[in-house]
Amino acid sequence: MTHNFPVLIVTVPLLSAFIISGLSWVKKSLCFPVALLALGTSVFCAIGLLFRVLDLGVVEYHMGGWMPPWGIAYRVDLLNGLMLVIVSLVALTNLVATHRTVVADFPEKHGTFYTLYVLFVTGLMGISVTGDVFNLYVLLEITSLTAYALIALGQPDRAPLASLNYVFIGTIGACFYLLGIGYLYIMTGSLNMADIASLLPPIYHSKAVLVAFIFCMVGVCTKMAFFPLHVWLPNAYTYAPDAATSVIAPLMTKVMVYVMIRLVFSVFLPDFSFHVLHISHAFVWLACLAIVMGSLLALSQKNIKTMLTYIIVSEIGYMVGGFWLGNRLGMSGAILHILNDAIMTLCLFLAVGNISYKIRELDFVHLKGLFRKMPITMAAFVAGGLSAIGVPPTCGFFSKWYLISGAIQAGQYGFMLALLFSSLVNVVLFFRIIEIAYFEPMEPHNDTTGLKGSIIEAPLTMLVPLLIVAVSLVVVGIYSGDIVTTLIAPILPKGIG
Amino acid sequence: MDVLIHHIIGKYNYWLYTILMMIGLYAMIAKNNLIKKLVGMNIFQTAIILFYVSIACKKGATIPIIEEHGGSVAGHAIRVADYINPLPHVLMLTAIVVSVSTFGVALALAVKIYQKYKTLEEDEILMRLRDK
Amino acid sequence: MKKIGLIIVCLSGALLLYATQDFPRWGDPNSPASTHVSPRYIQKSLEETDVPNLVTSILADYRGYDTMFETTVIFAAGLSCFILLRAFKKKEDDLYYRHISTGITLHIKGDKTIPASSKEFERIDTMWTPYDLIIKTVCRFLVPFIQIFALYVLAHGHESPGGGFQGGVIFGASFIVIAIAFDLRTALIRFKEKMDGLLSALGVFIYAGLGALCLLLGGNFLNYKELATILPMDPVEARAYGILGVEIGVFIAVMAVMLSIYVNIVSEGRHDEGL
Amino acid sequence: MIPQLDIIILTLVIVCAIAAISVKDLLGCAILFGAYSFMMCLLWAVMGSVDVAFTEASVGAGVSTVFFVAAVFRTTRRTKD
Repeated sequence: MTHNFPVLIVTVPLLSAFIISGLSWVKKSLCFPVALLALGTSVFCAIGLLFRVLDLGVVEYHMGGWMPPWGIAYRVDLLNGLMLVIVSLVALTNLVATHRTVVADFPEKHGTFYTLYVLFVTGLMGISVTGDVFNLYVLLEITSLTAYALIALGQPDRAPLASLNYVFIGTIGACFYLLGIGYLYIMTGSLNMADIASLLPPIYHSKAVLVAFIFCMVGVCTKMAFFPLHVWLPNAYTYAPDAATSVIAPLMTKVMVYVMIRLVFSVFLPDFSFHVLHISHAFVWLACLAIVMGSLLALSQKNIKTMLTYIIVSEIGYMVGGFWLGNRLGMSGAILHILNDAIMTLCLFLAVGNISYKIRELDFVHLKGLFRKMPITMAAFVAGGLSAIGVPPTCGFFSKWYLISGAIQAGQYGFMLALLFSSLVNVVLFFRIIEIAYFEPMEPHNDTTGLKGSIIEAPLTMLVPLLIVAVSLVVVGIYSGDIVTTLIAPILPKGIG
Repeated sequence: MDVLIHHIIGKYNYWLYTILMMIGLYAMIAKNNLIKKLVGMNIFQTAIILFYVSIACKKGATIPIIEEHGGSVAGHAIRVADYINPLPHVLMLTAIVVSVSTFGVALALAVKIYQKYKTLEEDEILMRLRDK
Repeated sequence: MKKIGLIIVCLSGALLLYATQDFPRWGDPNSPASTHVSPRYIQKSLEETDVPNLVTSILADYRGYDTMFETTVIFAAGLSCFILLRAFKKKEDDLYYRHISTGITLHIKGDKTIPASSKEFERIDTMWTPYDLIIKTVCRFLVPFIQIFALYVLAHGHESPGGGFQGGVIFGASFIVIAIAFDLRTALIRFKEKMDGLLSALGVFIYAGLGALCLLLGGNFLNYKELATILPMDPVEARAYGILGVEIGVFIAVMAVMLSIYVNIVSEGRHDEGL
Repeated sequence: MIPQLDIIILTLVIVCAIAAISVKDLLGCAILFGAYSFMMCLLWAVMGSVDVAFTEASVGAGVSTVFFVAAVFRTTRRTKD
């Protein structure tokens, strides 16, 4: 059964999503356990696949027994394996942590919520593992459709409008990606990534391949909320329900950064992207703009959740800028930052989910005196904040270290300055919240339990996953050296300097 | 000059699909009514489907269904130039189904927005948001 | 805002046209798209899957994995409309009844209602649509033939254009015709919401389950050749029946989802009064 | 694949598209949108892709116009632009 791991990762959650949907009509209480079981098996398969890839190099899997250019084939290498482990672990942790919020918010529809949640995670894992460009488009559509629905369940007056805006901009992005594939298909005649890569070199200088590259990149950057195309993200993530935000925020944009890396490494091949086209400098400068604007916009926010969404926009600038530096340090920093940023964002949004579960309000004025009331949640929030700033023991520091040294080696001092500027702004952002939460007394009106002076901590099932994630911030930070050498270094193709 | 004419005559189909796509994209961005934006989105998606279908065309080829001449089809090889390229058709079945699903979900969202704001005009909704 | 939109649109349009210079001429038989992958489909498809309609054989067999996720997209759309719009609370305001024999309409305020089983009165929608005998009788004649045609489209997906999606939509449309000609409640009596939810999950489960069955029988996922071990036929015929099984799954899923999306949109989730 | 027929249908498609976007009443927009989808289905049938044409006829012209009219029935026919 082990050689079936690549397909089991995607089909087991898919089958269990249909079972959950059936169960939501028959026996609602069984929905959560089946979802837990499904994501548990896919975590197990993802880790098993990562070890198989570590010793076999590349794992191939042909759907329906057909050879690659004719059928759909999976070609799983270390980058896929790493992404699969990240996506499945974050999804499983979030499923456990937000169980009480989901049951509380959607009393009679939580069966359907879990079906959409498992379909969303299946789409993301399918994107992370597929080796076929059109299959990636279909999975992109599943992920986006379930994300539209999950986001629209939030605050009744703002969430549907934010979700509809996300529908428009997301559809433009997906259609640009589809156009890019169409241009590749008309020039090469194939849809398999490895096959296109072997057919492209003779026609590198044709105009159609250039336009295909531009449209694919614009489509992916729209779905990734890269700075000029990020207008949908803040509203969508702020007004979405907490259980949905804390799974969409850490994963959706990071998987799209993976798609960009996969397109450059396996479809257009690095020497086309970096040497034939001279756009790596443009991308790095756009990334600097993204980092600076993301940090400045985060400064001007009154709501803690909106502030975190703008931090995501600037983190996307880290990854895109780091990747397009073009040297080994920058690229390994970008890939490591995908892992670190996923854990950081999950930790921060779970903490915000706990706060809003207890206090219902998320504006700064309501966070007064939270350290005495919710010490564990605020401790985890501070750990996430330190990692966002880049304080050594946490993982945020190490990926920033790789990015900055990559920027110096590549001579992109603008990018390095943007990184330092954003770290300083993060310091201001997080210490402002710590100062509000620590020094100012708590107002009586928003103490929901009415017990004077006592701790109103979130329930245990929400706290334990949060603590696990906060501890994993430090553990991943300490082992980031080994992660880079064993997992990330062999990913980078030889041609990179 | 004749190169340009050659380009236009040889590929008029691609020119017309681009015009359709531009109409759809413009409607999505510039229209004020939410449902009009949805119509623009659907026109944009059908234009891309038209592009893929025009890739599949072959002059002098028939529809991609193989007529069985008597029992033994394998007796003589099937000439490829007789049949249209079936692969883009398969891709476009998926794209049509995806566009209808997105259309359905977006209409559900529009109905939900109308329940709350009693209007579908973007500027009126933003005004009521600002009053809150 | 309109100016920016115009600039963006013209820029992307110009970019698209700029790229068409390198395209192969329209419709020329030896363009890369028609010479690299598709010749094998055209030549080998009939030997390998015994299905003359190339599009159905590629749709369900060569690239069957794509179609499985496409059916999941439809299923997710049905779920999204359910979770977004379905409101389980009843509409409080007054009801309208019509006395069948005399045609008088009653407007009953408050929450009192006439029992549904009473023969003299029948409930009509608040936006009262005129009682039209012609539409109702024609529709009662029409619906069975629409459904038979839908089953024909499904069954003949191998030889003629058609298949799971088209058949499923037409079958779903037959229920929508009932909902429009009569009223939403008569359609919902014939096709309950719970049956609708279970059938849409069952349809896609058949598709993915058939793929998993091939996995359990030892082949790769969705490799219908493995079905030959349990079905009394050779591998090529097993592929044809695998494709038919998958199309049936798609048929059931698309039928149920089309009706559920329509019902949720037209009644704003209350499932009592619609178009 | 008769070029003249192809050009006629293509111009009809573009006319329907522009009309569907600029008409001032949503129900009219729904009907024109159905006409646009049906013209697209006709175009693809003429171009030889029969499966896509059948799907567009049943799914595009058929069901999405029904959803559109249902949504307009539940919201409003009024549009400002």
